[in-house]
Amino acid sequence: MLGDNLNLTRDSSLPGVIMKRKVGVIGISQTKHEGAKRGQDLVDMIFETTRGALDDAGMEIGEIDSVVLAAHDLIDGRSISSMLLAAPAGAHMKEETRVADDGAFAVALAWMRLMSGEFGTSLVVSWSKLSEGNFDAITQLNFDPVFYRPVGLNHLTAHALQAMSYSSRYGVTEAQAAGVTVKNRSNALDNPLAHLRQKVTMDEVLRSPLLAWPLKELDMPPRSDGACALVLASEKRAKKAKNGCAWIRGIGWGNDTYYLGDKDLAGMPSLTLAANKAFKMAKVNDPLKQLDVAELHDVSSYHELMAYEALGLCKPGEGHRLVDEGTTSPKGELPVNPSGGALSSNPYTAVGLVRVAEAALQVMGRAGAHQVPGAKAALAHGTSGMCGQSNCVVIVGS
Amino acid sequence: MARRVAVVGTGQTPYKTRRRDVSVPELVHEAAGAALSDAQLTIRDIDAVVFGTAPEAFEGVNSPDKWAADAVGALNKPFMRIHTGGATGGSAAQAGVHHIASGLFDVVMVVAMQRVGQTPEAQRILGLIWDPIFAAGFSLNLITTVAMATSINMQKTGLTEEHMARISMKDHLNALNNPYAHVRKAVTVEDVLKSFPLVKPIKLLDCCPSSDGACAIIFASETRARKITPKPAWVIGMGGSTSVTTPGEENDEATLGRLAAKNAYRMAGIDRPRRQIDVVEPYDPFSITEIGYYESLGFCDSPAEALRMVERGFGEMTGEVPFSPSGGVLCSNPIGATALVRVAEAAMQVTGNAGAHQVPDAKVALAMGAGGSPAPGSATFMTAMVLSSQSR
Amino acid sequence: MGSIEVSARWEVPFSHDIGETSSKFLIELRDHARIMGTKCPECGRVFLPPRAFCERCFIPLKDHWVELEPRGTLEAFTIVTDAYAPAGLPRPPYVICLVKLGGSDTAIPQTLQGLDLSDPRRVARELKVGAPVKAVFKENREGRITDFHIELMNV
Amino acid sequence: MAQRADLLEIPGTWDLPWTYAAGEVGSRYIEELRDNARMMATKCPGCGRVLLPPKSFCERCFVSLKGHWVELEPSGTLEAFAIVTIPFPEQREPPYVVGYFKIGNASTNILHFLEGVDLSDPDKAREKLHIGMPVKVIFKEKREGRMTDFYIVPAEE
Repeated sequence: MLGDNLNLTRDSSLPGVIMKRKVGVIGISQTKHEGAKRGQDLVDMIFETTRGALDDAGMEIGEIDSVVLAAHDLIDGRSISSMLLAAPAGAHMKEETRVADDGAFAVALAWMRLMSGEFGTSLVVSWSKLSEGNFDAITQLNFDPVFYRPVGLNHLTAHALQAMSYSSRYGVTEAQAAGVTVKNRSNALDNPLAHLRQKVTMDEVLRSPLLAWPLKELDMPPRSDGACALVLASEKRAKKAKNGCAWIRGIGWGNDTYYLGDKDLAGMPSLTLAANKAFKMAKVNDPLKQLDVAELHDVSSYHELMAYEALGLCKPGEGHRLVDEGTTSPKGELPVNPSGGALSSNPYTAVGLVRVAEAALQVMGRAGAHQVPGAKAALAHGTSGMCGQSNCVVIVGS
Repeated sequence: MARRVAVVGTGQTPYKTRRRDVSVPELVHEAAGAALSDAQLTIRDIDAVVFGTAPEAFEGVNSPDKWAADAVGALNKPFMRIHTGGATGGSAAQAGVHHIASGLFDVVMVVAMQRVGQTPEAQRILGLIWDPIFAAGFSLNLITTVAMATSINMQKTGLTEEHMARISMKDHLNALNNPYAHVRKAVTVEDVLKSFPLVKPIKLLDCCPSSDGACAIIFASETRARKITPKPAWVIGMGGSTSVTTPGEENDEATLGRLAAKNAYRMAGIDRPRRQIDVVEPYDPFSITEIGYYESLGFCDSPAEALRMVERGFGEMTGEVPFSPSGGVLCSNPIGATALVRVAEAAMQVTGNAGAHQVPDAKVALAMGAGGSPAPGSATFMTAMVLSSQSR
Repeated sequence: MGSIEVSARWEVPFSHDIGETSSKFLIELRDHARIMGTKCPECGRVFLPPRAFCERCFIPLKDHWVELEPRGTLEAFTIVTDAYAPAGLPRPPYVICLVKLGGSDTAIPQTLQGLDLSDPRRVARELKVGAPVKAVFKENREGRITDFHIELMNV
Repeated sequence: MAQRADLLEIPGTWDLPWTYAAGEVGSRYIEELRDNARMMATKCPGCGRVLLPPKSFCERCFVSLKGHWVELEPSGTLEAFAIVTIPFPEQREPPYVVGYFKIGNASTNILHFLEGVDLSDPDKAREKLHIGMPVKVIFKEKREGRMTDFYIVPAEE
């Protein structure tokens, strides 16, 4: 069981390897996510969030050994982003490193740094201020200049190709996908930090402007300014935490091909790979039953359904049933994105870290109005790259 | 560290101004393939891949790691990208070690690359790194920054342009023995002094070239390393530091890798580096940098002594502790890969595989990485890794 | 809260080195209106866009070229109606598709042209995955992927 | 390098617009420059350092510096300089002097150009400039809310 206080985790995929350490999340802070924090600069936004995580953990900066950041230069409009943004994230005179991936990957690297025994505590910080740049123009540059970029691929069109592949394969309707937006936007009403806090109806989602078939405006996340910071600690320090601890029980990440035309776009195999590693470590064999809450990276409404299937919560093509039948609603068997998800708040690079933060708050019983009662085990997911190329899964337990 | 980790294979591409014959994925594929064949492994033996590349503004493609993932064999494997500016290769190597030391993986490939030749205006890209409010707009660039620091150094310590020229001459001579080096041309002290003046006192031959290139290293856990090769290069120490370097406030504690090296030395049990380290691959994009390292890395006690060491040829191939036997960063600088090349070269030295630029009987080697630059609001990143022929 | 904003514009010119394999593809396209793929001698997969190596077998494919029939099947599509339209791209509405050509194992993204897009939803209903498609080559080809586009066979 | 006919290059241009928020501290600094011709810095209540350019936090004490303002004398010293005589893309037409300046009792240096130096012979100019020489801040008549609302010149010695 996830709630068990296991000191040893044997990873059966690696004979002979015994993980002797435990790592927990002991400090959590997020900004209010907003469309444009025009009055606040990125440096200050990061400092306030990082300071908040330290205060939450009841720690001073001097107690931090390691800092792991997640940031993208082209999202931040700074060509070596961390050169200007590591200091407000608490990195001065620290062993700091940075992933240029989604924030959940920074949790993975920080976890490894603590598990190695070299470090006892680590800050993990990620952010995005999408209001400062042109997201469409930036994500067009993710595609290679020879074959993909000239035909018009960017964040929107690539994910539209994937949503179309998925919906046509399984006959998923626009209304079924729209159910995800309706659920997540309704959940966001209970999250004071969410960017979009207005309820939307099924009709409003279906009537919202078409952007790239089948994706409509309300199938897509907003573009947000926001940051998130966590303090991770090894067992000894974690047990003294001021506001409790969410133990990292399982973690896994995986990568698929870059070439959209090489893979079956109707699925996300690297999410399955990541989840299976995390499940094995956390001893989860029936995620729907053993998990109490999940925070998934909903790149679009369709992608949340695809994530259900990749995680093995249901059979391929049946993701919509979990929404239709209320399984993933706040009072359902496995509430998904009670915080409102990325469809309500989308600080791009930080989305996966926000998912880990929300999962940790749930198992600590600190999620406030969107608390899932009695949550003991929670799954968080972050995605990096286009069309679910890289995925990371973190499972936390009380 | 919870587990011992060793380098079991390295691979490099030749470093050139432009590799017109390959795309980004094809370039990194060359390095990955070379590392696999060096270790006599196949891609199936690799548990996870770490990718390093610095500003993507050089390649002109956002997140080039994702584009290159297939090419480094990261299909259906854990994969992540590290980016700490010029220190990227060093940080990626440390991430690779942490993958294994955590207990989660046994064999991890770290690949790093940069293509500086895709835009004619590499200096313009580097002009995009400064604080957009307080530093952009003042025509700051890395050459100007180093020129300012060097002027101060000359005024304070008695450093001369000849000292720097002597380092440049040494590195250029060493590069003649490294088939991968970008600049392979002997230069004299006179040549350096007479080379094109950029921003006084920095001249063309005091500076590194801009290179296209990639490097790959395979790390393995102790059990696997011993099965893979009779001569693993053990990672016995590593450390890093990020520090704010606002001009005007000297931060000696972290400058030029002092803190990073201190952390690495502590782990490696090194207290007398001059006696315990046989060879150093510093991160020296400018000739001045190596001179500063003599003191900051603990090879002497004062900047004045460092100058005497330059005059004595301390870091030459026949000197007391050879620095940059590969020709160093001064002769090849594929930015995001550069610090990983230092680790690869250090591993080659302690395993006796450095070929024509082998330092005889090298047993312990230090590899440095450096990124960022001093400017308002700015930080610098340093990494240090100690490799040894003996496990600790 | 602050009120000052500072604007900047990054305008950087690039000249992307695309390597031998992609160059050969584009030169064949430009000079002979031929679509060339590479084929892995081990796993037998045919790659379009051509790859210089097989990422599964991890072997070079440089000399393993095959010419592909400029016909194939529609694998996926999206009808782009979003207002974002930077220079060098088609003006919305337009269709991006993924197609497999000449029996390739991998699909390539292209623009799908020749459709009446006045009612995008009708087009979305009528277009079917698996529909036969053909490559249509430009008269004046410049060695770019846009030297051809895709059309439905029955149009 | 010989050009090979079998190798193509694909041209591409990045054109990315940015709008950076200066934030509370950056805005106040620039507004004081623009509206009151005053040079303001933040001072850390923990370590006492005076930061110019002002920061909203102290990276050492890791505390907020919002509201911790001090006004600096508009004069100081030249701390580092380079006389640039070759052109860099998109940068100022040479020759010019760029340098770091310690203004008032600031603990950190500010980056700016040094104006008012005869650069017709750069070597002669270099002899005239030295680290530690006094400089003064001159506020422009017409100020637009930019770092260039002031410039720095050598002070009469």
